[in-house]
Amino acid sequence: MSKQSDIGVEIAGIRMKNPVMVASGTFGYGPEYADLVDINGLGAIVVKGICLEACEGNDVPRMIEVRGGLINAIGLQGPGVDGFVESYMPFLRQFDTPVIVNIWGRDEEEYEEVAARFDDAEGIAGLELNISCPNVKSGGIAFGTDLKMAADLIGRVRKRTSLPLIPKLAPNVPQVGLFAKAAEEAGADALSLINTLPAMVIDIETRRPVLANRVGGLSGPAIHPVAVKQVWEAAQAVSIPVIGMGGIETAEDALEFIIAGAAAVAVGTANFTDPGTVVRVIDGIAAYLQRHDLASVSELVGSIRE
Amino acid sequence: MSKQSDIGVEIAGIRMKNPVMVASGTFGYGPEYADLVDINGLGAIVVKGICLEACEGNDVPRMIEVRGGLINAIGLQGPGVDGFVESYMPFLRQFDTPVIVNIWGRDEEEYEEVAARFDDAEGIAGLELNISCPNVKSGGIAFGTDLKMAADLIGRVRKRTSLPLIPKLAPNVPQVGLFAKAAEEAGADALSLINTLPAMVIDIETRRPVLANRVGGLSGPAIHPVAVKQVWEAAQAVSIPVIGMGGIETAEDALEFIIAGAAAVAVGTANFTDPGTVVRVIDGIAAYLQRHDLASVSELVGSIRE
Amino acid sequence: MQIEKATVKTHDLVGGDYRELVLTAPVTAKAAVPGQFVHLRVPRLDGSVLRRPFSIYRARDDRLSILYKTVGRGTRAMETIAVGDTVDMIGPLGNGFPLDAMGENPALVAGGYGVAPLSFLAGEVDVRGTVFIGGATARDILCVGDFESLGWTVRITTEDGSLGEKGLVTAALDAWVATQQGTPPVYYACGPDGMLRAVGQRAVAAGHTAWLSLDKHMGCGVGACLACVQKIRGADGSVAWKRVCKDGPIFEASVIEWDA
Amino acid sequence: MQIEKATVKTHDLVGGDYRELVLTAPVTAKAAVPGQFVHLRVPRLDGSVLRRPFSIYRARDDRLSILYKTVGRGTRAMETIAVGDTVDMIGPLGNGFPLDAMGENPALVAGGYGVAPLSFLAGEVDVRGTVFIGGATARDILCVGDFESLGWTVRITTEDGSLGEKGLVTAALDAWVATQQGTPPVYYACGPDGMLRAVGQRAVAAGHTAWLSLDKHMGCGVGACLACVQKIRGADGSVAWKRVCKDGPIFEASVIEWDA
Ligand SMILES: Cc1cc2nc3c(=O)[nH]c(=O)nc-3n(C[C@H](O)[C@H](O)[C@H](O)COP(=O)(O)OP(=O)(O)OC[C@H]3O[C@@H](n4cnc5c(N)ncnc54)[C@H](O)[C@@H]3O)c2cc1C
Ligand SMILES: Cc1cc2nc3c(=O)[nH]c(=O)nc-3n(C[C@H](O)[C@H](O)[C@H](O)COP(=O)(O)OP(=O)(O)OC[C@H]3O[C@@H](n4cnc5c(N)ncnc54)[C@H](O)[C@@H]3O)c2cc1C
Ligand SMILES: Cc1cc2nc3c(=O)[nH]c(=O)nc-3n(C[C@H](O)[C@H](O)[C@H](O)COP(=O)(O)O)c2cc1C
Ligand SMILES: Cc1cc2nc3c(=O)[nH]c(=O)nc-3n(C[C@H](O)[C@H](O)[C@H](O)COP(=O)(O)O)c2cc1C
Ligand code: FES
Ligand code: FES
Repeated sequence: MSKQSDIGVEIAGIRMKNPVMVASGTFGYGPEYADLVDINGLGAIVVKGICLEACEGNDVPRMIEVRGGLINAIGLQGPGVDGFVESYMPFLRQFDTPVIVNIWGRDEEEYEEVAARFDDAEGIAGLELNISCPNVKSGGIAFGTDLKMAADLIGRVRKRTSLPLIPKLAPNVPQVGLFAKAAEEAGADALSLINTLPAMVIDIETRRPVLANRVGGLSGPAIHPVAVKQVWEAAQAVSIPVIGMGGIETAEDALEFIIAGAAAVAVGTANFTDPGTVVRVIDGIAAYLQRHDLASVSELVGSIRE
Repeated sequence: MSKQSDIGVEIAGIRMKNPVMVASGTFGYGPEYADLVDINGLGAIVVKGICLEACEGNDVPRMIEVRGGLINAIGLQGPGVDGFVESYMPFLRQFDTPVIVNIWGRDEEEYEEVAARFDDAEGIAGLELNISCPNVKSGGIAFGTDLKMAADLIGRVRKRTSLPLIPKLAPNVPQVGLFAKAAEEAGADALSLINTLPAMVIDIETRRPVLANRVGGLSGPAIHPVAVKQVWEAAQAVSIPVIGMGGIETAEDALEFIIAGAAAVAVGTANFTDPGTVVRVIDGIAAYLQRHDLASVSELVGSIRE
Repeated sequence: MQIEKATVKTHDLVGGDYRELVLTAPVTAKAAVPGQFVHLRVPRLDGSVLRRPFSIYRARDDRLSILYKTVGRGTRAMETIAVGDTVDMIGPLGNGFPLDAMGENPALVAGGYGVAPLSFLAGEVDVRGTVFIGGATARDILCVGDFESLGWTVRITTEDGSLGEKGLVTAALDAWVATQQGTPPVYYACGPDGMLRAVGQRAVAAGHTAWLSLDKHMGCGVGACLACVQKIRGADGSVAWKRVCKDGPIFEASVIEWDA
Repeated sequence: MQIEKATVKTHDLVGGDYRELVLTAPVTAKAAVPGQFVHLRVPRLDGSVLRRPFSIYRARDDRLSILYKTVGRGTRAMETIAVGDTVDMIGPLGNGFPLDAMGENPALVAGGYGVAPLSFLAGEVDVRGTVFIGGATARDILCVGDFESLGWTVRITTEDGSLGEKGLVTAALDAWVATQQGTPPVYYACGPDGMLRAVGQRAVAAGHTAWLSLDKHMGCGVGACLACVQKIRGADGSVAWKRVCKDGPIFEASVIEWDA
């Protein structure tokens, strides 16, 4: 047995105690889960998507369980930049855990403006640029599925922030490697994927879509093998780090992402199922490294044998 | 209670006793399930993908179960046109059930040639043009995810066959409506979707992909809400009929597709789980029509209320 | 709130299609107040990612129980929970009913499993009042004995007349309100949306206070996912989404902005 | 083949981690021959789309049983199958062992649950011979009594020496073969891939016949999906994929083209 393995990682200059983050939108802004999860134990906390002003989000119903996952169409309800900084940053600054803010805008200008505004905010470790939300009419996924729009947007935001910039790619494209490469060239410091898969449920009695927004995003174990494939492709295409997510419930699920090329991972839906997931995943990764005599996570990243 | 509803449908000129087909690759060429399923009871039978000559397919392992579904990378093993016609058509001609042949090629010429060859074969009701298989290096999904290539290919094949032509679209594109529309304009008589979603599983102990082909296609209940969304978008974009599939296990699953716009549906993976699925789905659709006082399936097709 | 692994003590049908699941859950039981709920992970429900919320029916010493009706996949799987099994739950969650604003003339209005939190409430206060229990048939009328043994007056209505008065619970309520001369009633209601709206509208029109326990589909149960929101009017008149799991599930009728 | 809804008669641990599931399944039991298998739908395994294949261990009158070891999700869920439950299975499937080619000196070679079909076989033929049962430890050695009571000679090997000879089953086999002067042995083997290959190689080298029951991950189980294929050499020397579920699971060693 080797000496204790080091499970710390550094992503885009952000130093994390371990490679397991919580995914945007599944952990609120921090306080919500603080009774149940030790925030100091997280690799990083990624907060729910923030745009410029407070945003209402979609009508209800916003969520429905399906086989192997859930579909959500929250629609990026949020307090806006100032609301977030005032209401939540004092709480988040108490912890020794990097805070990554997931940001979005209705158009390029709003994206730029939001990013710029966070440059002055204290205690923010990085920005996750959500160009892949299936639940908003403008912004979101429209940017993430058009190669040129995605690259332009990332380039523009890059100029407006000195924080590490982590575009979150859309999963529903045939060649995600092209998007990964374009993002890297446009100045991304890391990439994050996958966001939810566009999906829909119809109530056969009323013949109406179950979600008020009609379409939502599928998350949870159902999407895990799709996510592993997309992360594998993206990681091969770039030299910046990739953060893998989608359906992680166990350390094994997380390790697949790491072996496929992810330098860190994020737990989303499983926080709802079992708030103890993140701790279980961290412990499981540590145990795996020990068992396989690996000194650090980096020895495992992208170590897939083909 | 109304008089008995009519569950017959006509798709691309193909008259079916009911709107429930079996999906390509999940029912072999007919004889395999004949002891367990009454072939005369099927809406149509779609056989496993056929190319010009006999084809070996991929190495093993070819299939793995995952949460909510399975991933396959069979790689289109098959007997080729002549092999299929000689070995299986005599069997299939015994039944009063339309036979739809799923075809593919390694390049445009092979697609054209395969289609042309079936024009003379007796007893074939239509061709499903597989431009979305994730499991072959050339051919397949490369055509299905490039708008221009897809349209070209469909146009070329159209010229070589007088049989109803049913392109099977790839699911992993952001705007499937564009592909649907392009296929219609290129001469498609109907559309079929979705094929499996590209996916991957890694064995964390060996650090190798579990499937010999590395990547495979995800099918089963996990993909159902993604499929409903894609069928809904495709059906809105075209006036030709759409055949919906992906994760159907119950009549309710099938009815979602029909309400979303599918004129018929196909059961795939669930044939493995329970060969009785097709009959259950047919009976369930009939019961639903009765209960809702609908005289025919067509009254339900695309009747989604938004 | 806590995650507690509770042990099943008993699990029995208590009438109609309703079951009571009694758990040893000392931490949650101790902290619970009427109107709060637990978010339960249904054992052996593979492929299910969401917990299921249930009002706390009883909480005393180290025991906590819920009363549930089988309506879908999750509750169907719950039927197979056996004595001795471990059930993972998060709780207690939500705000609970405000008990100090109860006044002298409380009216509890329950539909279906809505009796559960109201029965808990009835035993936690000193005042006694009237309980209206409505349901489709006699099989949906539960907990009558709970209330009566505590000294509450029970009025039953069923839509088919198989027990109590025939009709909706609101008709019985209207008749009763017409007879109330003294202290204005304060309502505590839990049940289906339609019933809550009807009770709320009456209360608002009459200038009475009504505490309604809302029932929304939930994701996290702790305020993080924003799935369970309801439009609520603030003090300044502005309307904003509030989280039923965290800011509720109990809201005063006059601030609830119902969908059209 | 048929889909049969079988009723569970008994379900008990039979040694080590192995359980025997005894079913009332008259149609399948009647049709079954040794070496065939059933494709079982594991009850209450939500989210699982594939059945699990198990060799038929016993088939007599209306009873059919399988012997299984818990190795993963599906078999773990099978442990909860209770007497009286209904189990949905497709069977009998596959070709079965060729019994008429057995000769006078059969050698059965079993690893782990591989004893199941061989025990079935041992009771269906008139000739008697030798059975080699190998396993990691004594806990993996099953059915010894079955064979002995039928009059077969049993030779046991365990890798840790906790029962029988210490070592691999093939070492015992080699020693035995060296003593065989008369009729050449015909092998019937079922067990892990490595064991099957080793037995097959020996047989081919010696010019003996060996019937090997292959174990491949399966989808449909009936020949439709092409998931379970094995490279097999045809009479003309050409190599082609054959379906283990339909064309097998039993193939003669000399036609099997093993992976490099
Ligand atoms: C605060 C609160 C307290 C509740 N207390 C009780 C109680 O004491 N007893 C009781 O029997 N029921 C109670 N319910 C309703 C209970 O949560 C649902 O009946 C249950 O979730 C249905 O689960 P299912 O899997 O059987 O149904 P399915 O329809 O299969 O569930 C699918 C999804 O919809 C959700 N869902 C379905 N129906 C409801 C509903 N009526 N309310 C909320 N979510 C729903 C499920 O939680 C799940 O996420 C309460 C709900 C809330 C919000
Ligand atoms: C013809 C045949 C006969 C068999 N007879 C027996 C028997 O008599 N007793 C017994 O205990 N086992 C037998 N097996 C193996 C048995 O099918 C597997 O142990 C079982 O499927 C494992 O399922 P799981 O869900 O517990 O494992 P998991 O690993 O969770 O299963 C995941 C997937 O892999 C497949 N799988 C996993 N291991 C195997 C394996 N060794 N062989 C084939 N598929 C596998 C499963 O079927 C499933 O599709 C037989 C296999 C075959 C092909
Ligand atoms: C309820 C919910 C809300 C989400 N909100 C956001 C969001 O605001 N911004 C974002 O980039 N992703 C959002 N996501 C996507 C997740 O961050 C994650 O990418 C996705 O859910 C896949 O991971 P999972 O399968 O582990 O949940 C949300 C997901 C869920 C389930
Ligand atoms: C084992 C297997 C083999 C398949 N082979 C083919 C094929 O040859 N051609 C094709 O167009 N689709 C093929 N498919 C895709 C199915 O026809 C269907 O589109 C897909 O599985 C989604 O439906 P399902 O979720 O009901 O299985 C195959 C699917 C499976 C599971
Ligand atoms: S259920 Fe997640 S915020 Fe209420
Ligand atoms: S398991 Fe489907 S062909 Fe053998």
